[in-house]
Amino acid sequence: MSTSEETAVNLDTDDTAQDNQPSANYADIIYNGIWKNNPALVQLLGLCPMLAVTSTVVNALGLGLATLVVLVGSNIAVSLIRNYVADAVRLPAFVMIIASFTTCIELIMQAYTYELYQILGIFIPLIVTNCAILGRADAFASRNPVLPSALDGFMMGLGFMAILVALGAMRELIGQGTLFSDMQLLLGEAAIHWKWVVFDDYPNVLFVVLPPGAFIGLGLLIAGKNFLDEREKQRIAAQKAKDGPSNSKRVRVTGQVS
Amino acid sequence: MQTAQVFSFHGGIHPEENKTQSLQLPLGKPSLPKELILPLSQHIGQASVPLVAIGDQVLKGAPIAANNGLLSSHLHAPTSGTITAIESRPIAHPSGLSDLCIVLQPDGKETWTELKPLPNWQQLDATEVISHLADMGIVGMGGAGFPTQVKLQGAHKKPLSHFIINAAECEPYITSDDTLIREKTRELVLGIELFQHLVQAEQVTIGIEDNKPTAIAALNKTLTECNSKIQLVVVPTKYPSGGERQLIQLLTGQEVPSGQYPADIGILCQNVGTCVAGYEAVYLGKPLISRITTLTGKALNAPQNVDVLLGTPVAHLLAYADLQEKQLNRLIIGGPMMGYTLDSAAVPIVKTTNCILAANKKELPAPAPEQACIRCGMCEQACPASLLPQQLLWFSKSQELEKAEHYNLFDCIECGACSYVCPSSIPLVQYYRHTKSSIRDAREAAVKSDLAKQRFEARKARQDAEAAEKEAKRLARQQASASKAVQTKKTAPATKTTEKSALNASNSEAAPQINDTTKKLKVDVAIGKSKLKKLQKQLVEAQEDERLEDISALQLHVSEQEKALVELETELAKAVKANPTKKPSDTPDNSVEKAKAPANDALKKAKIDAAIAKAAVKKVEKALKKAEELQAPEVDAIRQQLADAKKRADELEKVLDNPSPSTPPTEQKPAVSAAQLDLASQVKKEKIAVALAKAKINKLNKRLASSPEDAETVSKDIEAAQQQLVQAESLLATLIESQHNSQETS
Amino acid sequence: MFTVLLAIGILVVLSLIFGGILGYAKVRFHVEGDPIVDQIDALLPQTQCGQCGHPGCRPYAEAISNGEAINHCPPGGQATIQALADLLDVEAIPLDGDHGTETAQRVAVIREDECIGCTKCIQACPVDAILGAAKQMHTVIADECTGCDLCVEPCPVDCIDMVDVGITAKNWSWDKPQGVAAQSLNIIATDRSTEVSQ
Amino acid sequence: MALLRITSPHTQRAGRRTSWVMQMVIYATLPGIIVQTWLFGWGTVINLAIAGVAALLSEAAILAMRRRPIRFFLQDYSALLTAVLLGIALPPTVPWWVTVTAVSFAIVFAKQIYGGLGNNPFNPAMVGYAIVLVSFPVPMSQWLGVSSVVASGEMLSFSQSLQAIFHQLPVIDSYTMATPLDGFKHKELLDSQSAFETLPALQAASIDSWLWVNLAYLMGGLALLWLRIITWHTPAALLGALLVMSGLFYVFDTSNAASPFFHLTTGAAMFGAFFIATDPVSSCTSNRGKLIYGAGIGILIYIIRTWGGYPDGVAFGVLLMNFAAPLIDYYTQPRTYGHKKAKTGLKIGGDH
Repeated sequence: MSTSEETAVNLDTDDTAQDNQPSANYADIIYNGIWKNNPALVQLLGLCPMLAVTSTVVNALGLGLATLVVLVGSNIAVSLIRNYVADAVRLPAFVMIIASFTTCIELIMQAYTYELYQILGIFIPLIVTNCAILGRADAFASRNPVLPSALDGFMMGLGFMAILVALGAMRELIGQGTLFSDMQLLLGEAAIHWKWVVFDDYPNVLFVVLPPGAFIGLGLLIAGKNFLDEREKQRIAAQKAKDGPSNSKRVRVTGQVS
Repeated sequence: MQTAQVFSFHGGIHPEENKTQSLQLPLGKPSLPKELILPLSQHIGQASVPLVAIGDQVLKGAPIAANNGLLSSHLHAPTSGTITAIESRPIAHPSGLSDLCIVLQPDGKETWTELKPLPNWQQLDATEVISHLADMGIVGMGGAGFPTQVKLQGAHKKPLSHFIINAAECEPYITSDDTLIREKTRELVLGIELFQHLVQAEQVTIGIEDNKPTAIAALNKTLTECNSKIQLVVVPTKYPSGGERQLIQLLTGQEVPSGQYPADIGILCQNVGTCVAGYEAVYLGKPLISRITTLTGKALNAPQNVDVLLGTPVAHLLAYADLQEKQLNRLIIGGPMMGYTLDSAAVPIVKTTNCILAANKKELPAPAPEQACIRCGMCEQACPASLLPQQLLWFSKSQELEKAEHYNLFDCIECGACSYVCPSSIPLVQYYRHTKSSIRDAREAAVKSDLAKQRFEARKARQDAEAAEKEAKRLARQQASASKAVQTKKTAPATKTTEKSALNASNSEAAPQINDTTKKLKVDVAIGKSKLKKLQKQLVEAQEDERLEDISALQLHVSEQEKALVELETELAKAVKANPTKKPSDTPDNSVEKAKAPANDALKKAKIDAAIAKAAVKKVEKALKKAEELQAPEVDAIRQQLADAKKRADELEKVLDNPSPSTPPTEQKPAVSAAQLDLASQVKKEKIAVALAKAKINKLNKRLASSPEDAETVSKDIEAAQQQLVQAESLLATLIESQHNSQETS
Repeated sequence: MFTVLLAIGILVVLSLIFGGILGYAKVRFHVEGDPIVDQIDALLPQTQCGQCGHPGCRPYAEAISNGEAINHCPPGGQATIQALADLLDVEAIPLDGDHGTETAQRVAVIREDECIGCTKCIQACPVDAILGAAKQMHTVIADECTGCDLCVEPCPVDCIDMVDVGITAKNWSWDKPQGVAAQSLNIIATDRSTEVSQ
Repeated sequence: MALLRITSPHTQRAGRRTSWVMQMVIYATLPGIIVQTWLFGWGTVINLAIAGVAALLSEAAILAMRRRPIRFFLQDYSALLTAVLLGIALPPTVPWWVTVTAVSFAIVFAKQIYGGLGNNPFNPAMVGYAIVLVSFPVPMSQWLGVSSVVASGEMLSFSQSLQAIFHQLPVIDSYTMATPLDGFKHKELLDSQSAFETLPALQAASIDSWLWVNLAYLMGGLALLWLRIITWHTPAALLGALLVMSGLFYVFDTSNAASPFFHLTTGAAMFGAFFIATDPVSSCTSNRGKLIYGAGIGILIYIIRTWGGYPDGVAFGVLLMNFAAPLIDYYTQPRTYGHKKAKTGLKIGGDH
């Protein structure tokens, strides 16, 4: 993975401060998970499955859902035991919890969506090693009560899944000219006609279907987010400039002036 | 003519030469201008110091400015006349800024001062001749204006293998050296031999480009006539073969190591103009007051070379060469490759001005807009220093100073070959110049911030030491006063006798043993103190000399010494405390002495406080006036405070008045000190009050500014305040007077 | 059973070897002190002005190493922020206006005929750049002055001015050329004013 | 007197602007384009037209988004040059959308996203080529054959070419043929000799046609050398390395390897050596660096041709060496005047 959780969080000290507050604001948690601290776009966590399985919407949605469930489950569990785990064995314990949830999900998918399970292959068990999950467990759930932790897990999972699906849709559209093909693999027979052939006679753009295309797609998504953030920042800066600077924060180096 | 091997250097370009235009006409001699402007900084190094005052009459060739330090030069009057001004005038500098100049109004008589040639220079010591050259204000006339005496002295560092005379003149358009060689061939050869006599090089070589056939022929003729050993080497025409380092490589095959001078590898390089100036200085005794300059460019109808007096404004020369004002688009001092543009033609000719290029639009068109660097590598092929210009551009653009330095930015000679060939019209040289100055600024800033840091830390260390000392003193004093209290009860009259001998006698009788220990301790303390002082002195010295390793060691010593001292002092205090009753005489002695010191201190403080109070009152007054003008609403409060201040001032006055006349000089010092301490505290209080008032007035002003509509209601109050202010003022005046009195009496 | 023991044995040996390597590395590459603070301190302008909210540059350097924002130093300005951002590998942010604005290099100058010799400025100067004695006129050693303006406020008679260090022919330098297309939108990184390195 | 105040030098070598350089490179491709059109029909010309329009439009669009002066940047001809190089490299009858994809990807992603002309680390034309080669392997492998060898026995007419590019030519297969490199690659178990005897792609007519194409590009390249727009280092090193590699393997394994002459005169050898590898922006800067860079490409071309998945390796060879160019640059700085040794790497101030 490209960035470890620690540095990702440290990049913005405000975030850690907010994360560490036991009574985090729910609105903040939602905003953090979906946008500001999005695990896929900002923290660049879980890149490996993200780049590997987002060739179609259904793959992305499948993995996204699995990750979401594991994330919520592990966050709740970790939050519940947070006061009873010694610091030294913290991480192994968290990994055990995550592994258990992942195994559950794997078995469930094997049972109900066997084909999708086969398509996703190794990437379902690999959810255990998804830094996003361990990161949230360590950075948030181990310091917050159950309810905020569950919300945080859900929102982070949702943010992750949203990017996965967006990337999947992008790659499916450009790579194969369709959208929502094979949705029945995940959603059952009802979804069999969901496949929308956007372009007829479309030549498969292999480059986009292959993992290198995912890099470019993700790069574009990150660029888009940065662009929006930049605009917002400029707006805030303009607002602040209008308000004028606040009082001086200067201290006297050389004692008091009488 | 001996044939010699000519080496080559990397890169180089072949721009259009454009040399023939200015060689059509013979050497011109322009008339005297209305005024001559002589910048004090015509050379590298410190500016000269003017020797004349406004209104002085000077003769032609008389010194008007002297050198200022080692790397500087003299300046002489180019003609006889009157000094009309010493002021800032625009000078020939790429920035277009002004600098200090001596302005000389010629009287037209051209009366020479007494000339002092050195006819017997061959018998004289080299240093004497060199100092004569320095007195004549000779500087390198090739471009940089390096004082010649410094260069010649530098050449003695190492035995010289080559003495090279630079006659290459590789820049397009410029023909001043060419003309000089043609006109003054004999003088040049004699000048070279003069310099050779001074430096004693193994080999003397004139390097000249093959595009000056007439000059080469003239030189050859003269050299054979003189039967000279000077070698004439003709190098192929290529820009920048006239660069010092490039010419050295062309003639010797050697490279001047980066960051060093040619003298470091036993080579000396002089321009032809400098040699001729040296000849004139020694043979004729003429100082450097004129030079040959090329006037060229398509905006001139009569391009030519002129022998021109230093200080002549460029405008005067342009008029002489028949300038077409409308054609003039760019005015350049120097050549098109390394010269710089002028904002105005009012700037004067200086010792290094070899060419004035008045170009029209067609000749030197405006540069095309900069395009992206495509890393085509043409600049690299052209760079005479074998640099990677495109890489340097990249680092310059992104301000990566360290990387630029690593890529040898400082070996760039700014010859402009890279910019010349750049297909994207990137002003590479400007990027490099900017980056070089950024690096220099950063270095200076680093030195400055290091210094600031050292001084800040030294100050902190000193303050800590002072605080520790004070604390120790305070402890000692506390104990002393405690013992004094005890002692005064027992022996009241003892306080009157301040003579030490008596005290010591009683002291020694009372407790000889203890006294010994305290004495010892005292001696220790004294030694410790002197040691500390010494160390501190050393520390300051070290800081001044910037010896980093010493500083830290010394600081350690100082702090150790301070600690030891504090320990000693506390020990001493303990010792004193342990025997307060047994040695009554010792303590009063101390107490009196100590009381004296604070008394003096307090008095001083009081004086200072009084001064401050005075100033503060002035400030209040000012502020009040302002408030009044602005019709401030809060004058009430100020008035109240002024009243308070007045009261305090009254008290202060009383306190100051009463004790001062009644204080006998020595015996009642403790009382005086007490009174003065009181006074000091009073003044302090008052000062605080005044400060408060000041702050309130400030606030008031602000509020008034925001809400002027309440102003009318308080106008009366303000009047009253004004009256009271006047009263306060007078009170303060008396207060200050009394303080003065007390100072005098005490 | 033997294979199990063998596996365990191999793992134990491996762990010992790697542990040894790690232990050696810790001793061999041990770093003394906290050099990052020194590095940060070296980048700060050492004006000791306190505008950052800390008493001196070093305390601010320590605060930065503990996570304080890097944009609280007006004397250093954007250049210092950029240098700190490069050092700490974080994003360069604009100067925090709450701490003051970046000004040109200035020095304090005492109007000497108005000076009353109170020594207050001498006490206020963090770098001992003011000379003078009580009741004597004071003066600023321009070369030592950092332009922190701490001496201005204590002066009871307001006789200290902060004067911009002017540009003379000696310290003048060429501007940086505008480059390709001076006006453009900051869509990509290389469009920004401080171009990113390779 | 309103005088211009700028830094020295005040004069410039007349005429040799960046746009002139780009134009000259474009003109230097003309012999090759003419020979290619002569041998393989109008497809190349139509491709060039499509590519040119697509390049200018995508460049203009991005410049507009970046609020940069569009006219100014379009006039440097760099976008057009990318289009020309791509138009030449793509098969003559490749569908129009392949060309458009390649060109717009090259301009938008390989060039403008990195900051436009001068900032791209990779050769834009080759990035575009590689993208379509990876994405659309089938149309990219359909090269036309010379008329005497293909099944139909004739060349595509102009209208047929248009139809092939914009619609579909049902009988296109009777005009296409494997290139010699393709044919040699798929000789399967045949040894060299029998391959050259039996495979249609390796017959004299087919090989000669590629020889002519390569000779034409060699001519253009020599013209660029003569104009001093490129230096000899990169092409010489590239061709030399290719020659040495193929020579070595030909000597040791005559039965399975092709002759050096074959390697130098088929595929994009000359085109790559003189027009692609010499792209100054993405290649090395110093002369020594260019030698290493060119040799690297030459070796990679041989490796990819012989053991890789694609018949020709110029595009990937160039792209791979683009990666290495900064590294090579760091270690091949020239020795500066007055320094004893050339510096290597980027060791700065002890790096703390």
